[in-house]
Amino acid sequence: MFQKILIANRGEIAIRVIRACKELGIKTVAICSEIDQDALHVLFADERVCVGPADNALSYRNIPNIVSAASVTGADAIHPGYGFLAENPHFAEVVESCGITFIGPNHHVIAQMGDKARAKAIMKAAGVPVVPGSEGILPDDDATILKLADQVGLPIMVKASAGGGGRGMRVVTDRAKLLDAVSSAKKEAAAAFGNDDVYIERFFPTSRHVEFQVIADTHGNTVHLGERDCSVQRRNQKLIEESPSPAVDDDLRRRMGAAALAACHGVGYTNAGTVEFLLDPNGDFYFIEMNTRIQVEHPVTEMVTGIDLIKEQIRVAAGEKLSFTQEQVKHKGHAIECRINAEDPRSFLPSPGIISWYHPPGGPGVRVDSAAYTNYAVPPQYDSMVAKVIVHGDNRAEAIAKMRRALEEIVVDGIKTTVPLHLEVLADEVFQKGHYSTRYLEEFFKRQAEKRMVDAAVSGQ
Amino acid sequence: MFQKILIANRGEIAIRVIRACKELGIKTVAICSEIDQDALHVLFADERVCVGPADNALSYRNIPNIVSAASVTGADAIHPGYGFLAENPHFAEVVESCGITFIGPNHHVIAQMGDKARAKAIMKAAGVPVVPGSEGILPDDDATILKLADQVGLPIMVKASAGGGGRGMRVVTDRAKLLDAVSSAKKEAAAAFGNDDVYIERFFPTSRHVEFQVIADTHGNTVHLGERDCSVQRRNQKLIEESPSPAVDDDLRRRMGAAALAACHGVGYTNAGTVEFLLDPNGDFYFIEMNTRIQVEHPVTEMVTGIDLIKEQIRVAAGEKLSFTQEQVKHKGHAIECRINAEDPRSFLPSPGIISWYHPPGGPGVRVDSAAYTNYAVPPQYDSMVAKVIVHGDNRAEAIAKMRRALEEIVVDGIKTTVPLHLEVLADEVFQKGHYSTRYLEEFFKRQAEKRMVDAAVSGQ
Amino acid sequence: MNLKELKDLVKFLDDTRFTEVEIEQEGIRVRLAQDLPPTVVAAPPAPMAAPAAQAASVPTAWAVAAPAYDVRIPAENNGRVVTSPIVGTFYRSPGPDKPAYVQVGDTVSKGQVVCIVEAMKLMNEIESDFSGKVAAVLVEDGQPVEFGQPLIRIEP
Amino acid sequence: MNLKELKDLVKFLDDTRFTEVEIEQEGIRVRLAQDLPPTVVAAPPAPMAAPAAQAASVPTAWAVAAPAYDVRIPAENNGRVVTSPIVGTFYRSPGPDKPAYVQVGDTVSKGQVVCIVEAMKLMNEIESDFSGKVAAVLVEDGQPVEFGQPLIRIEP
Repeated sequence: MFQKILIANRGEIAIRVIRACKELGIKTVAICSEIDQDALHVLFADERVCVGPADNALSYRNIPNIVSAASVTGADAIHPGYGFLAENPHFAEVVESCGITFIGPNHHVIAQMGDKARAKAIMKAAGVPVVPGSEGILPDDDATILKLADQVGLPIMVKASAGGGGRGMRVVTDRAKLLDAVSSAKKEAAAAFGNDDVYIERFFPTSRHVEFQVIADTHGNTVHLGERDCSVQRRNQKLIEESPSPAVDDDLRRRMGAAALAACHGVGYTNAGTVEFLLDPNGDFYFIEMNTRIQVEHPVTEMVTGIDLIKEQIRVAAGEKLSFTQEQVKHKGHAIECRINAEDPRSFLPSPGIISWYHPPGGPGVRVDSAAYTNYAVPPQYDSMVAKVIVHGDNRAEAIAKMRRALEEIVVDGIKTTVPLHLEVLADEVFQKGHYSTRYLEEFFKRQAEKRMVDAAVSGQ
Repeated sequence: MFQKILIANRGEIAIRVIRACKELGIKTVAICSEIDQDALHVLFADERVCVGPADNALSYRNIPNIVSAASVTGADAIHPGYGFLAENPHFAEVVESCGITFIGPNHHVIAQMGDKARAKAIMKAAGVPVVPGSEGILPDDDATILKLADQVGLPIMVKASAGGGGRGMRVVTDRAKLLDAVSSAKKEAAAAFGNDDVYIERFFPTSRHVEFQVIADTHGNTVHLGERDCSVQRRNQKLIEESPSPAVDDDLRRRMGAAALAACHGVGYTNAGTVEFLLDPNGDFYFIEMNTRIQVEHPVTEMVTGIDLIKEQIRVAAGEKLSFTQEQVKHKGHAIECRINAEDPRSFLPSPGIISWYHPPGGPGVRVDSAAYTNYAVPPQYDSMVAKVIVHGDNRAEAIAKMRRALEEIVVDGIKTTVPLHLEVLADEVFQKGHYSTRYLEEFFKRQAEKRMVDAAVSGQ
Repeated sequence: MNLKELKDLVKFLDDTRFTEVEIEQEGIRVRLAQDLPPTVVAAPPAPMAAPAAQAASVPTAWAVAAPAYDVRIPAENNGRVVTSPIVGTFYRSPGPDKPAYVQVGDTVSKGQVVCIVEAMKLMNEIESDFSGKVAAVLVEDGQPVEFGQPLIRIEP
Repeated sequence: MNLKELKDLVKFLDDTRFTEVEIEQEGIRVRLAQDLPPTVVAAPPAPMAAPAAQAASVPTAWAVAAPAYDVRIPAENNGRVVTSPIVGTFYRSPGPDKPAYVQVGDTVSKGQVVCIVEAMKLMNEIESDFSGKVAAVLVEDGQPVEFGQPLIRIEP
C-alpha cells in the first residue's frame, strides 16, 4: 500500500480523498494555488505545496510543478480527483514515467476514451450499442447523405466535427429539409471553426442520462455498481443525481450493466470509471462516453452499495484485488445528491464571496461532502460547487423527504446558492414521480414561469 | 398516522425527533424554557411553546404546562425523548388520559421497570438471569445473612436500599469481613438516607455493560436489534458506545437476544426500549435494568441495522405493525458513537458558554446528531452533551480510523469539550483491541498518569 | 523538562504577574523574563455588548422559520405587563355569555382577576400584579398562550 | 533540542508577553529576547479588534495542522526577495563540489543567477530580479521549495 498520496486537486474532492487516506493510514500532500492557502483541503492534509498562482492553468493544471511537488515530498501516488488533469493522458504518462502511481486507468485508455470518435468505434467493436450515426464525416454527395440518413433514422442531429457550444448543429425532423440543414451547418461550422466537416447522429429529444459506475483491478476483475440517473441537468451541468434510476428496472439494469462491463473489457479498463448512456423512452440505450475518473456524483453509488469507491480506487491502484465480486454488490434503498453551487438560483450567475455562516445538515442518512466553512471565501476562479448533500432512504419517497428536510437545515449565508432551486424541484410533482428526461429542468422553468403568470393574472383580477 | 407531534424535550434528541417527523410529513411542536428560545430544536420545529423558566423542574419537567401545550397546539402525540419526563409513569398516564398518544410503552410498564426491585422480580419470573442477590433487604440475623451470602457467592456488594451516589455501599471479598461491612453500611445508610435497610448482590469487578435494543408493536410483535457495548463510562456516564460488542459472538448474541425478548414479553412491552445486561468475563450475563425509552446511543444500532428507530417508534405508537421481522434485521459493519460534552477533558468540569465556531465533520460514514451551531450559547442549566458523532465502517478497525479522522475535523471553539479525551482513547491500544470493562476509563487514566510520570523521569535524566 | 512542559510553564506564567523566573534542574537551566505594563487603574470596562448581541443572532435560513408564538415585548416594559404563568387558552371572561373581566380604560388594583387561562379543563384566574389602568389586551379571546406571554398591559 | 523544536518554541514565545528567555541544557544555551512595543497606559482597550481578526482566520483545531512549508514573509518585503517560480529542490551551487552562486554580502545585479531549483531532473537557474547585496539565503541547500517561496533576500 502507498505511504503518501499527493492529491492533484482542490475543493470537496480533495477532501474526500484526504479522508479516505486518513482512514487508510496514508499520509497526504495537498497542492494549492497562491489564493488557496486557507482552503480546507490544505488545512486537512499532512503537507501542502503551493504549485502556482490563482490561474488554474498555472497551478492546478501545472504538470511540471505538480509532479515535482510529488517528487520533493516523496509521494508514491497521485490522485487526480475529477476535472483539472484527471483525464489528461499526458499527465498520467508523465506521472508514471517518474515512477509514481497514477490513481486511475492507464494513460492509453484515457487517451482512447478522450477521443470521442475513437471511443465510439471501440465500443461498437465491443458490442456496446452506440448512438446510430454516419460514422465519420458526411461526403459531398447528396445521394449518399440521404442514404446514410435513412439508415440512421429521423429525427437527426447534424453536428460539426470540430464543434462545441451548439454551433454548427441542426436538428432535422423532416427528410426533405436534411440537405439544406447539412449545407447551412457546414457554412456555420466553417465560419466558427474554420472546418466545415459535419456528421449526423440520431437525435433523441426526450432521453435520460443514465450512467454506470464501474471499477476494475489489475487482475482482470471488473465489476459494475449499478446506475446513476443524472438527467436533471442545466446546459449539460448535472444538478441532481440519484440511484437507482426511476426508469431502470432489474432487467434493464442487467442488460445495461452487461454493456458497461463489455465497454470496460473492450478498452482494457482498470480503476474506477463511468460508462454514460443515453436511455430513450422505449428503453433502448446507447453509449455516449466513458469518464475515466471518479465522478462528482460517486457518493450516491456509495450510499446504496455501502462501498467506499475512493478507498477501492486506491487499493486497486496499489495492485490489490477488488475486495468484492459482482455478486457481492448489493443495492439497498435509494440515494440522491444535490449539488449546492455558489450561484444565483434564478440566473445561475456565479456568486463567489465570503460564506459568513456555514452550517451543514446532520442526522441519520445525511452525508455532506464540502470544502466550505464559516468565513471561507469562495474564490471566483474555480468551480462554483460549495457542497454536495447526499441522502439515503429506504425508498425514493423517503430519500426525497430527507433531502427536503436536509436542505431546510443547511445554512450557507453570505453568498447565493442553488438551495432554493433544489427545494422547488424536490417539491415538484413531476420530479417526485420520476418522470423526467434531460429536458426536465428546461420544462420545469417553463412551467414555473407559466405558473407565475397565471398567479399574477389571478391576483390581478 | 399522527398529524402533529409535540416533543417534550430539548437538544439533539428533540432535533432527532423533529427530523424524523419532517421526513414522515408530521408537523412538530417544540417546547422550550425561557432561556432556550434560540435553541436549534425551537428553530427547526413548526411551532414552539415556552413552558417555563430555565429551571427544568418548572419547564421541561412541568407536566401541566407540557400537556396543555400539546392541547392548545392540537398535537395528537407526545414524544418524550430521553431524560426529563421520559420515564415518568405519571406523565405518560396524564398524556394518555388527555387523549394524546404517549410515544413509549404503557405507563404501567414504565412504573414496573422504574422500580428496580420489582423489575428484577419480574425478570426472574420471566426466566431472565438477574444479578444474584438477597432478593430483598437483609434481616437482622447474622446466621441468615451469612447463609444468603453463601448463596450469592463472593465478591459481594452491600448496597443501601434507599441508596445512591456510592453511600451505604461496601465491597466484600472476604467472608469473615461481611458482617462488619453490613453493620457499617447500615450505619452510613441510616445517616445518609434515614433508612438503614441494606441488601447484598454479587459484585462483578470487571464486567462489561452490554445492552440490547428492542422494539415491540401493539400487535404482539417484538424484535431485538442486537447489542450495544457501553462499557466506556466515567462514573456511570457513558462516553463511547459501539455495536457490535467486541465481546459478543453470534452464539452469545442469540442467547442474550432471547433473554431481551423474554424480558419484553415478561412485562408486556411495547414501543422502543433497552434491556441492559452486565456481561462478566466468563460470558455469563445478568439483567441490570430496562430503559423504557429511546436512548442517547440509539444511532449506533441504526447505523448497523439501517433501521430508523425514531420513525419506527412513531409508527408503532400510531398502531402500525413493525415494518420488519426478527429475521429481516441484518447487521452490517461496525458503528461507534462518541459523546462530545461541554466539559474539561481532564477535570470533567462543565464548560458552558458560547460556541464561537462550530464545524461538524462530514464525508462518508459520518453522522452528527447535535443541537450546536456557531454562536450558540451552551446553557449551564442542562445536560453538557453538545454533539454525538457516530461513524460506520466495514469493521471495527475502519470505524475507529473513521472516528479519529472525524474528531480531527470537528471544531467546537469557545468552550472545552471531551474531543481530546476521545482522541486519546481511540489511540489507546487496549481500546483498539476491544479488551475493556466498565473500569476501562479509570484504568486508562491511571495508565496515562503513570506514563506522564515515566516521561517526566526520563526527560529529567 | 521536555518542550511541552516548558511551554505549559510559560503559558502558566504568562497569566501571572511574575516578571522573572529562573529554574535550574538536573542539567537544565531556564530563565524567563517579561516586561509587564503597569496596571491601568482607570481603564473602562471592555465594551463587550456588541459581540454578545451578534452572538445571539441565528442564520437567516433558520430565522425565517419563526415560532408561531413570538409575541414577546421588550424587557423594559415587562414591569407593567401581566404575563401568563402557565400554558393554556386565554379567555377574557369567566364564561361564553359573561362580560369580560376588564376592558381597556378600566382601573384595576393589584390582585384583581383580569382574565382566565384555561389549561387541562381548569379555569385559572389570572390576577394583575399591578394597580393601574388597562392600556391594552394583547391576546385575542380564545387564543393559546405560552408561559411568560404578555396578556394585558397596565398603565400606572 | 533540535532545530524544529527551537523554532516551535520561538513561535510559541512570540505570542506571549515574555521578552527574554534563556535555556541551558546539555551543552546548548539558548537566549531569546524581544522588544515588545511599550504598552500604552492611558489608552482604553481596543474595542473588538480581536474578534474581527479572529473572524478572518480559521478555527484553532485546524490551524494546529500547519502546513510544512509555511515560510512566507510579509507582502511588503516581497519586492526584494527572489522567490521560486517553480516547485522543486533548492541548491545554492551548480553541483556538489562547486562553490555557491552567491554568499551573504555579495553584490548581485539584476538577471544574475543566484541559485538553482531542480525539478524533474532539470536544473533551473534562478535569476535575481533585483540588483543589490545578498542579505540572507532563506532556504537551506537541498531543501524542497514551493511556488512563490522566498529564497534569497536582496538589499538595495
